[in-house]
Amino acid sequence: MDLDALYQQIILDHYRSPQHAGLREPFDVEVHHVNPTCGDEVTLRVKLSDDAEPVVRDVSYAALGCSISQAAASVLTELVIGKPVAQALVVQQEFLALMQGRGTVVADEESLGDAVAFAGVAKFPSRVKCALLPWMAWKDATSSAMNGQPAHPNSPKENHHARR
Amino acid sequence: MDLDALYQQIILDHYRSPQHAGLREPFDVEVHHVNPTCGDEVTLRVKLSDDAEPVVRDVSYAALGCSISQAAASVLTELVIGKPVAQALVVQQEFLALMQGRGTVVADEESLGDAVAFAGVAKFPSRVKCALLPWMAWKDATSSAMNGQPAHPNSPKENHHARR
Amino acid sequence: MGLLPDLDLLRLDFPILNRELAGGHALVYLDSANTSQKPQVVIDTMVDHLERHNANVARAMHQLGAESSAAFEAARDIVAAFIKAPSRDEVIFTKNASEGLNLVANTLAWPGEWAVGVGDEVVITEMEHHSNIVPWQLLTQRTGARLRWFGLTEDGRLDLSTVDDLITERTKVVSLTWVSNMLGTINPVAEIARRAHEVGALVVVDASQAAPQLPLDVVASGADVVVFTGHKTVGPTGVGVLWGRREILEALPPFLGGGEMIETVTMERSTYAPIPHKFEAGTPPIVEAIGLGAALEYLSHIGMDAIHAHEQAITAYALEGLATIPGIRVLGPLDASQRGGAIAFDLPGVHPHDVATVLDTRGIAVRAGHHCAKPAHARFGVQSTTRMSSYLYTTPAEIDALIEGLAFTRSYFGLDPVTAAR
Amino acid sequence: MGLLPDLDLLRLDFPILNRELAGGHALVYLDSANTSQKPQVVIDTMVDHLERHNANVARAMHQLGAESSAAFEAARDIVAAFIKAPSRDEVIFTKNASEGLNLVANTLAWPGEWAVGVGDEVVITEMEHHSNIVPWQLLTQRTGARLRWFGLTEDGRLDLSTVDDLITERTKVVSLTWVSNMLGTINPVAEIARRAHEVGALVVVDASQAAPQLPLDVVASGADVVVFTGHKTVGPTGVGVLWGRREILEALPPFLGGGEMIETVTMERSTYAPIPHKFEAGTPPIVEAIGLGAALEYLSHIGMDAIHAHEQAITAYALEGLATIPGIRVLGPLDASQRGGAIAFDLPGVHPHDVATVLDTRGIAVRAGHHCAKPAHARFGVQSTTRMSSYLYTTPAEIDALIEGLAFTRSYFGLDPVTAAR
Ligand SMILES: Cc1ncc(COP(=O)(O)O)c(C=O)c1O
Ligand SMILES: Cc1ncc(COP(=O)(O)O)c(C=O)c1O
Repeated sequence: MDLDALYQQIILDHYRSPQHAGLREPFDVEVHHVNPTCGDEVTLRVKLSDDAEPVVRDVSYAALGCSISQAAASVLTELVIGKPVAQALVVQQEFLALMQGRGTVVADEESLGDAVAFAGVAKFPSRVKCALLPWMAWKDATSSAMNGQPAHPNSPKENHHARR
Repeated sequence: MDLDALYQQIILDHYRSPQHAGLREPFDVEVHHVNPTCGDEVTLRVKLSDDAEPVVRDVSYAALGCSISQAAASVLTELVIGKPVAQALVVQQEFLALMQGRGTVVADEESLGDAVAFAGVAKFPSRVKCALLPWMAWKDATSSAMNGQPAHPNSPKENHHARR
Repeated sequence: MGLLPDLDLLRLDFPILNRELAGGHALVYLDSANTSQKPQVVIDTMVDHLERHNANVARAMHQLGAESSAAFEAARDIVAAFIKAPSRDEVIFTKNASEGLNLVANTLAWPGEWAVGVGDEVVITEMEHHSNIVPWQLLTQRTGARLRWFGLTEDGRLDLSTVDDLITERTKVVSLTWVSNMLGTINPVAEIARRAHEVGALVVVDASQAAPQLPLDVVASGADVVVFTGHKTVGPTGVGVLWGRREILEALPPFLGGGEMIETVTMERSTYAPIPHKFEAGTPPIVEAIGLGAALEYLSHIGMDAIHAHEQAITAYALEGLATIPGIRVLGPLDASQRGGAIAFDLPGVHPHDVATVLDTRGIAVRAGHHCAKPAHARFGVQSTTRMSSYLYTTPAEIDALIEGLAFTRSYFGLDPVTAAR
Repeated sequence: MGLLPDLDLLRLDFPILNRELAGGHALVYLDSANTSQKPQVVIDTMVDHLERHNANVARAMHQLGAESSAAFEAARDIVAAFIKAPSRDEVIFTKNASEGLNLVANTLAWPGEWAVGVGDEVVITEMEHHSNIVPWQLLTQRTGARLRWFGLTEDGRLDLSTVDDLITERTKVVSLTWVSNMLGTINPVAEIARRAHEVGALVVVDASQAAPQLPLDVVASGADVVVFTGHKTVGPTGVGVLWGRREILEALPPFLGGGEMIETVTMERSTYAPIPHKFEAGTPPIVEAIGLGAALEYLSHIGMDAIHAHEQAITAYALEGLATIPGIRVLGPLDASQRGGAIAFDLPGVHPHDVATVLDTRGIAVRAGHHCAKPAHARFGVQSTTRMSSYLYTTPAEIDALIEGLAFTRSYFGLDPVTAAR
């Protein structure tokens, strides 16, 4: 088990200087996800455009967690902000496949950008859910926003991907 | 495992011609015991004398069960009817020790009479509780009678020796 | 006649079948409906886990923890495939079938979409195992609901003539066994589920005797909840399975509270993990679930259709043999194709204990008693019965030994004066 | 320093301790408070049972059934002796500690001598495991009772200054842990039990972390109910123990209903078996209880006093070692003689997950997270911690490996610029 494969410099950089951190206005939906195993938490907000094919206008978050989950949140914002939702969801799917591939899935640098650095995480099964925490929160928030649900800042959302 | 050691002729005789069977009046206390494992049941009545040191005046019963439990009920009545309660309780203790001795306890023919035939039962652990069912019912009924509790023919009594 | 091929080889998978009993008798194990024997692969899988991979699951971040969690969750996948569950998340590990049934009955007492209360009715059947009776008695007593029962026909089937009277708008739950552990009857579960769903009732199926013997398809069964127990499917004790439709499991209130079933805990309130973990409080039966996984893979490898055919062949052969015993009365359907492999019978003149003991001295293990089905015994006017029950490792020769043993029992107790043994 | 003699020989009893991990690292298992490793004798006892004696208990009348029942009930005797229970009938096998705690909390919702209702209070502590929190939250929410909490002092002890305010005439139950799984604190159980009994409250003690480490005497503890879990006392998963005073167990309503817990069942009503069977519905964890018996015999053979001394010695050594790590904050008492062997700590600047992963790549298994004690973490202002926990097989060299690993972790994350590794 190669530590440097897990803690790639890109990950440590994002961990130390997280992008788009801090909760911002305006937003459509806010969700709160918890990793029940370790207690790590992320509160995440999304703002979509009003277009027929909406675009991710903004994602902001407050994360309490380990290097992997914090870096994942930071990389996520860089990847999805500005993208059409449909396209961002494809990226999310690719990231999920990469994480669940136990090291056998080849990362597509073109679409995943900095997120390819997480390839090493897939070899540490116990850390996969750390990397997925913000992505699951984002997916959850985005689908609520697409369904036109109101913001619910104070109702903690169940974390449906937990413990997998 | 010797079948004939279990089914001694005396046991089969008592099974085929049970003594003192059938519920009789008068009685002080009636109890109903069940072997939860197999469903065997015995309803048993005792009548004690009014003496300071009471004597077992009568024991009658209705038993639904296997050869061993039915024979045990029959032998029991023969052994305890007419004896002072104190002495009958000693017999009960001896019988219990014989049954729980896994075949190592030597039976005292003098005090146990026909009940020595049950020595072979002790080698069949699964049948020990069959032999004990009427004895436990008798002990329970007798101690209720000694404590001056009224007859309770219709309230099934929990079977405190069950499943041991 | 539908027997499994290479039965002698298959029997070598089960170490205990070589066991020599008192008096040098070989073991003839005809008590598989009570608990099944275990193949070597189940034992070895558990040993390997304990010796090389043991760690707590989910919560542990280290290599052993990852290995243990992976093995435990793989067992869940195996169970899901075995019962054709639409989702692995719908598979909950319990400690046995009884806990599964209680989980449902216990949580229905509390507020929720399916809550049972005054005026509501729960319908069960007279052939249920106590584990599918007492939980509903407790629920209905505690909530003021009414418990109602399907009766039985003379030949041991559900009396469906009363179904319109029993399943009504008041019915909140219908709970029944798939295969009876006493009568052997296979119940028309899908048909009853259809009727129950027409009135919006919850359908709970006790598959404790079905899972070992029949190919299971929980969706096709029509049930909302299906439970079974590990130790009857060549798995270890200490583990059972509850499958439930996702919407149902999500709607039921939590049962046991504690570690693993939470999302977050504060002093003010707690929120609960999604299924399956919501219903798995505390350290689960890890090595047991892994052993159960190996057991179900073993069964699947042989094939549930083949096992079912084997059971039917052995049952038919046993029913024929039993018919040769004078006076014997078999309870339940007499057509092997309509029943499971547990055969309870009454031998007038010899109490079932005495039958079992005589057989036991010949190495033949059967069960005697009420088989945790007292109402069914009462229905047929018997206090207790003797029950033989076969499984995939049972041979016709073992059935022969049983029939000989029963003939001997009759003569031993002097029921057959001509050939009396003593 | 109180270490067990012949530790190297003793370690040979545990096959997994020879396990080689990724990168050729030897296993350094410091996660025993999560689950303990198993000695060969426990594994062998279970295998022998499964290969030679497997049968259901109590209900089976044959030789295998008698052997299985005898082994299962002998395990109950062993447990009774291990915890100094006045009667074997007071020992109930559950599936884990969580079930034991839920058994009490769940049944107290129903009518009975000890029933909890509106106006009543249940007192727990801020250092409880979720398994001793959530059941009481469910009970109090469902019955309208009030849940109250002992707070903690800065050094991780119960804040007893509020005892008069907390334990009052309204208190129906006081439930607390004997030894904290996060802070290591050993609580003054007997003293609190005395106070609780003054107001007539029921005292429940969670001995999950005490049973592995301390000589237990349930009567001396003053508790009415004591629970622990098998897998932390070198036994298998799937089995736990609930001990309760006879009067209490007899007074509690039944919990799970089903086979084995009944006296008789009719369609109208059922009566229940005497304890312990009243609380053991369904097929119990047979092979697991037998494995637990072997485990407790193994511990007794070494001696619980000796094991306790060993734990204290290792804990003292670990606390010394941890103190050399710059910035580290150990939660809970710092005096090894006052605490158990679980040590949770915070290494500022590195998240516990990252600590655990770095250690894991060196073969060192610790736990990172909230250890199912979120309120206690909240109390000390931390989201999660890293926890090392030792047991009878832990060596000082393993502690050295941990301390080196932590120094490396700091440098790996650049907290120690001078010796930074990258
Ligand atoms: C103090 C304490 N209580 C309860 C438990 C729960 O034990 P189990 O998960 O075996 O039910 C644990 C262990 O996880 C514990 O440490
Ligand atoms: C039909 C049926 N239901 C339920 C059970 C209970 O299973 P367990 O004792 O494993 O909980 C059994 C077996 O005893 C059974 O045969």
